[in-house]
Amino acid sequence: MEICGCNGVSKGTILDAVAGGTCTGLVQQVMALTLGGAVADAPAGMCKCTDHSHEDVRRLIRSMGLKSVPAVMQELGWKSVGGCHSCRPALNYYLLTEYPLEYQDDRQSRFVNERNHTNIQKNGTYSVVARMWGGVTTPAELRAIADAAEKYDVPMVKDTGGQRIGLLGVRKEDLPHMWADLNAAGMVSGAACSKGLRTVKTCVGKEFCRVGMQDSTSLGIRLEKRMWGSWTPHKLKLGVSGCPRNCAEATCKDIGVVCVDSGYNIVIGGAAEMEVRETEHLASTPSEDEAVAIILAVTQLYRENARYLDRIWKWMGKAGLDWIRAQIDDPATRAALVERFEISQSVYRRDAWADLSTPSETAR
Amino acid sequence: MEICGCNGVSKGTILDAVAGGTCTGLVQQVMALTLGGAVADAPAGMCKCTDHSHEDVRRLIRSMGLKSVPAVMQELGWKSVGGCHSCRPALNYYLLTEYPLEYQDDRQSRFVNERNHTNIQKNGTYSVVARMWGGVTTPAELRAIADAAEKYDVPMVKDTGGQRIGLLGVRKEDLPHMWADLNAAGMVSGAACSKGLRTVKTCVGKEFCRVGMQDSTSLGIRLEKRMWGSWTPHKLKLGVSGCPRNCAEATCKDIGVVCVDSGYNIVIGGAAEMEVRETEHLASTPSEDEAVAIILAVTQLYRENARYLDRIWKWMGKAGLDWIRAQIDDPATRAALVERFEISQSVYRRDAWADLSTPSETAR
Amino acid sequence: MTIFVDIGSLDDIPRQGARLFKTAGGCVAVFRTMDDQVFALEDRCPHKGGPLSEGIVHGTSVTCPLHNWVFDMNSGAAQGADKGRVRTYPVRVQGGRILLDATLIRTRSAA
Amino acid sequence: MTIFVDIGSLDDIPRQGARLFKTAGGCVAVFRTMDDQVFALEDRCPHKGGPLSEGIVHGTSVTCPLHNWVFDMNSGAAQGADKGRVRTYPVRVQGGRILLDATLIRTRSAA
Repeated sequence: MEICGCNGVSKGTILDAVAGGTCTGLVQQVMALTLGGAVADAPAGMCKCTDHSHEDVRRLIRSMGLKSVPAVMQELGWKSVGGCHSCRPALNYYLLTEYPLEYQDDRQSRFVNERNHTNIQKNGTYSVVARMWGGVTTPAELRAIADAAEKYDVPMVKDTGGQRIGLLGVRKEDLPHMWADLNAAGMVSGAACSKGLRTVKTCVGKEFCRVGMQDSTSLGIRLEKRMWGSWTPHKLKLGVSGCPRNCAEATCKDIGVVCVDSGYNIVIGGAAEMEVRETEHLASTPSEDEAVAIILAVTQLYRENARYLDRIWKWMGKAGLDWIRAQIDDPATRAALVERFEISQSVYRRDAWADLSTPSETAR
Repeated sequence: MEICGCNGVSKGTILDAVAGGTCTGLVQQVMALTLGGAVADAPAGMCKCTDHSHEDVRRLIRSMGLKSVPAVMQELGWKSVGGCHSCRPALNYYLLTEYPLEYQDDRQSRFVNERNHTNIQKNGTYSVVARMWGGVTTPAELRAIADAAEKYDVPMVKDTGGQRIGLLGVRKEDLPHMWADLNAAGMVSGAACSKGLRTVKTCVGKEFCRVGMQDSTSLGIRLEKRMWGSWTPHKLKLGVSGCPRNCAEATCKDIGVVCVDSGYNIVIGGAAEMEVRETEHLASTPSEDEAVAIILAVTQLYRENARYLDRIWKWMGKAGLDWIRAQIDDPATRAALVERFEISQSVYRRDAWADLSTPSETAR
Repeated sequence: MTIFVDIGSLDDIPRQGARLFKTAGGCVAVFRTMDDQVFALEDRCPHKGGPLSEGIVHGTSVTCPLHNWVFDMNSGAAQGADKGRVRTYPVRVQGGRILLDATLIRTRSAA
Repeated sequence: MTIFVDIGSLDDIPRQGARLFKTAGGCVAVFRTMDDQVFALEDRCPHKGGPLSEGIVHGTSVTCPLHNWVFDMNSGAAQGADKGRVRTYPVRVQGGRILLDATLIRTRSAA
């Protein structure tokens, strides 16, 4: 079991260091020895409610078998009653990742976008973005979206940067009815703005493109169908480009695939937000199946090890690309990561909207 | 008149250098003095048909008043009959930029995507992407796209990375009918894959977003309506983000706007293709009108000065951001650039598809 | 003298959750803490109008979902560096029922 | 002996352009050069099947629109480093009319 993978420090080192009791300071010292200058970024208490760092809390959740937010606060001596808006979502995330089958997701510990499976807007209305697997849609889906937009007087219909169609300005009371209508048309939605899998952008790939080298669209669809619904420390954007011309802009996504004649280059750690960061190369494989496995494995590694609200590029800066690559390259570790991802998905790969939606027959 | 702006060398310097006759070598020497190491990238003949560099040809088109492809080849001693697939599109572009009102665009000198106002695919079918200004659409437009997809048996409908909906695998003989149908629904199309203005990506901005600082959507719409149809040396992608969180990914576009509380930051030279490049800051202004003027001016500067097939980042590397900024910052130069852009748009801001389309009544 | 009116059961609100009640005076957000205290606040953050009923409840505070301003639900005062105050209303729990200041309730409907 | 059949007017093809003729033997691309020479080629690049009729005509060569392979229209041979040959058909111009090898034309329709 990886104890503190997020800093690339081995289990043995940590266990030796923390054998005597409270560990934060000792871990910092070990890190100072191990990482040199990186100690400037040493963990502090995760918020004013506790002096424990994110890393300590996560380690203690594992080693002490803590399985609820109140248990964590009780056992680790939280200084506040009920935590705060900073630690509660982090604890909820750490618990659901650690105990996907036992832990009951705590809606009251979620930011509004995850709690309502949508994105709150400035006037308290919401946006709704139906999934189009890999960006591919159909005339029937376009009509269903058009119908929903008119039925609920949506003030703006807009194509999104994630290759989807957004309905903006939806009233909260309309959400369950709209979900039901879109479900009835065969679409799942929600999570378009979550700290979880967003969309998998694709280019048209070799099925249509004169320079495409692999079928990037179908790989993107396959990845999105496998990964949707999963919660991650922060938003997770994927892209699959059919050739190095990179029309899906895969190299500024959290995880990208760039197809080449010989197969698939998998890259991680890109961003195009406050800063622009180009991905770095993680692995290459001639096999689409292996490409999928690598992506699931690195996603699970990120889920299990990154600090809440760290994007992959930030986690990579702490954990080190070499350490990440070593986990993914080891066949047993990779297979175990994929298996744990699938166990979690057995709970979370489901349409939360369908649970909450109101049959449209009863509506309005 | 700017003679050789693409290298930031003043008119006087060039005129002195070339006073004696053929100029390529001399220009290179001047550039060596002016630019130092950049001489390694010194211009060679634009293709096997001529020893003149792109820069020389462009300068001579201006100074000699050459106004057709045959005239250029005749007067500048082209070594081939009728040029080749490399020089012809470049000459056609240089001529239409230099003489927008007099020059007749030469369809036979265009690559297929510009000639057919669409994107050819691997099996000789085409993709059709209707414009949605700034990414904003309506239920009626979604239905028109759905109808066109079904009427012409389009094998794939896909949301694109440019915030549009693409119809893939359209037969050439169906194009004029599809154009007519989309025109009838109020949409212009074409140029989705041209060396010209592509799309203006936007985020939802302050009209909806809880952190938006300006109305990025309406600015994007305004820019797209002003700039569509314009030909540029290579593809031109724009993005407008309502705040520095940058959901429109404006900082990896050719030209981007990042809204802030105090107004608009205009950035240029980004890319997310083979390489990822972050834009650099060009100008800031509190005024949306001025932001539009700056963007039109730098677009025209790029149109007039960049070598054919150079993206803005590549042109910027040669011309120098300081030189570009000096042109844009000078009020008279900026105003003249905007005026020349508008003169060109008086010809080119029109729906080429409408000219070529077949009324659907007569079709099929 | 404040007259209280029964607006619903405490069990209708999840712990650390909120429920919105529409009144003639605007939307009132009624919050329930982990230890079953109840607070009633205007559902409008004084900063940018965010719906506090969608915020995270912690202790006797609530965090606005739009920009993370934190309010003490006892006083309605913004905490930390932020300045502002959200209106609070008299509310009490009695026999598992939530009782709200009757002057707020002319027409009332649970949202 | 080759029998030629009239398939249309030279003026139907722009200079440095092409027009496609569907025949029983497949699509034939007929090209017109700047100096009014005419060539007939199979409309299928031997590299990846690109439609040569959409390529740029220069001199007596045409460049495939998909990946810029260049073919000499006299011989059909790929130029430069590329290896391959596109089929050519006998064609001639007479009195402003384009005449194509009749053996190609069983059913014919201009596209």
